[in-house]
Amino acid sequence: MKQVLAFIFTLIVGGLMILSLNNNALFTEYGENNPEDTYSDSYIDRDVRDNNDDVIYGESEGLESAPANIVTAIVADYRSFDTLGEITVLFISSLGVALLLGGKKKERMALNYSPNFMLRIGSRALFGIILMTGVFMAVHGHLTPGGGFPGGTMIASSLLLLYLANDEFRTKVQGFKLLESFAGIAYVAIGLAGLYISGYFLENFLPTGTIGELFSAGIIPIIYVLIGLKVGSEITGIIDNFLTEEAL
Amino acid sequence: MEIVSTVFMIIGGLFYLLGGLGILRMPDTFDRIQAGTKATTLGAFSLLIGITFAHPDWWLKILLIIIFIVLANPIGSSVLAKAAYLSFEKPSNLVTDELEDVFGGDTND
Amino acid sequence: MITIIVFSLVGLGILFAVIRLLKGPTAADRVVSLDTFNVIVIGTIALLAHVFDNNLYLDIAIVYGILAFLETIVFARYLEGHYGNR
Amino acid sequence: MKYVATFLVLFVIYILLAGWVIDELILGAVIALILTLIIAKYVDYKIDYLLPYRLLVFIVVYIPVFLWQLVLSNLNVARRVLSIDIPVNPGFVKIKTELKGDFAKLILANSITLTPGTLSVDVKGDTLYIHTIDVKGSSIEENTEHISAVFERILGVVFK
Repeated sequence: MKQVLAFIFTLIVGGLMILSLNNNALFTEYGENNPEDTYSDSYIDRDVRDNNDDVIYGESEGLESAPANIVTAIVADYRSFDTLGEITVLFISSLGVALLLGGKKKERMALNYSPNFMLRIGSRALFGIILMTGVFMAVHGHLTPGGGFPGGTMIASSLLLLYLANDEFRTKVQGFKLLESFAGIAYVAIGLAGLYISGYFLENFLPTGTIGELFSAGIIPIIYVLIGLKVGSEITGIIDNFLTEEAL
Repeated sequence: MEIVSTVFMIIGGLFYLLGGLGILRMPDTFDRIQAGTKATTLGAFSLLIGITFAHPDWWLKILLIIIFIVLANPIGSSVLAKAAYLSFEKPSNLVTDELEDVFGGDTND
Repeated sequence: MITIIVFSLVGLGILFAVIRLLKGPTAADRVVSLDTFNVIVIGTIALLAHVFDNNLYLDIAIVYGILAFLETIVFARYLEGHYGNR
Repeated sequence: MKYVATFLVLFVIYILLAGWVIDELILGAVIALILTLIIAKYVDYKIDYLLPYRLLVFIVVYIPVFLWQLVLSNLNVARRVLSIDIPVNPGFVKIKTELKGDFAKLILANSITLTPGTLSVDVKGDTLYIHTIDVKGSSIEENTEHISAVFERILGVVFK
């Protein structure tokens, strides 16, 4: 009886959704609404250089902020300081895991069943694809959706695959700690360089180039690569901490 | 070109449908693994080839997806088959089972 | 028109896989149907790339495929370790 | 040699992802070089001078046979899905392989998974453990002949 009621309820809710999507009662059609009703003009036409022409992919030059998608412009340029705080949150959580689970002499935890042969060999072939996809996403953060956070997570998942596929595998944790510290310090150093050159912390001080090209958008690709390295090494550290145990 | 692409896409959709049907109708777990893997691999193959005919300049990325699926899909089902063999009841109508003695004492501890 | 036909075929495939996901007597059956479901979704995302004429969706298909593969492996290893000691 | 192989694999993957543009090629080479120095000892890809010849044989001979077998296996699945009362006698069998390299065995096992009515479960040494829907032979040699003989011959040429 309960299931029948749940089914009917689901049908009604689904029907309502389809109806509301169909007759545009809730949302105005794209392009039809007038943003000036809701926001102030100065937010819509906001460009500190008073240059409010249309942005054309592959042609516009010398923009205020030149990544090809707006999320990147906000995450890595306008609110870059916020992002610095976010990766600090991730750093603190990985530090907490290391404090709880880390010991002096640690050994790789043995899984209950030794891994399949095909998984062991196939993971080595797939590792290259996954790692390269992660690096690609981090490097192309200013051109495609994605960027440092998913890219770093893909790097960490490639290492998780090796952990699952090989009972003896352990990373050189020391190297990852160094990489993580280097990425964090470099992020702050870039911010200080912006402070020194332009007067604001994390201000974009490199030429922004043509929108849509690989070498463009100033410091945004550099910052995204650093974020990718930091996120990747932190999550790998967390995985390593969970999959090792103290030696007996 | 348009027609070739359309035909490949419809074939791909049919094989995806076959994969879903196989998952639904096969009688035991190993049969389901077999049907799902084979049908979805060929379905993805032919759908992606159809898309390549429609957009010839995407072929590099689509080639990467095909390589990934052809490598990863059988590996995933093999791992799953071993897990299913070790964990659950075997099908009742087995003719031979030559793996009993091999995986009997395969623990690591 | 063509895309509607292909989408309905693919959608039926997804529907059958989901029915098995809900029914499946053992956990292994559910993981199998999830695996099939994921490969079908990869194809669907590629098809969306074709419909919207934008090859950025192919990146999403690759990433989804990688995560789906990892998910299958993790579930399978979990089943091995959890029920394997009987 | 190990480093060259790793670099080639990573670089080809980068080109497949990014496309054939001169900027991307430069950046991809740099990235592949850095990653090669880090991961070469974990992945241990192998390469030798016969690679172009092997690739040619692989593409010209192996892939058509593989595709044909894949289509056949799908027709087989379709037949069994549409009429459920075809007699089956499933079982787990062992077969032997002559192939030596790890990657060759992986390709063989994957091919067996995608051919009609068989599913490879595990590999240990030179023995493959197979779930098959229709057990044909009673000894290891007969099963080997039924299941993997075709691929074994081609992959024997490709991977020597």
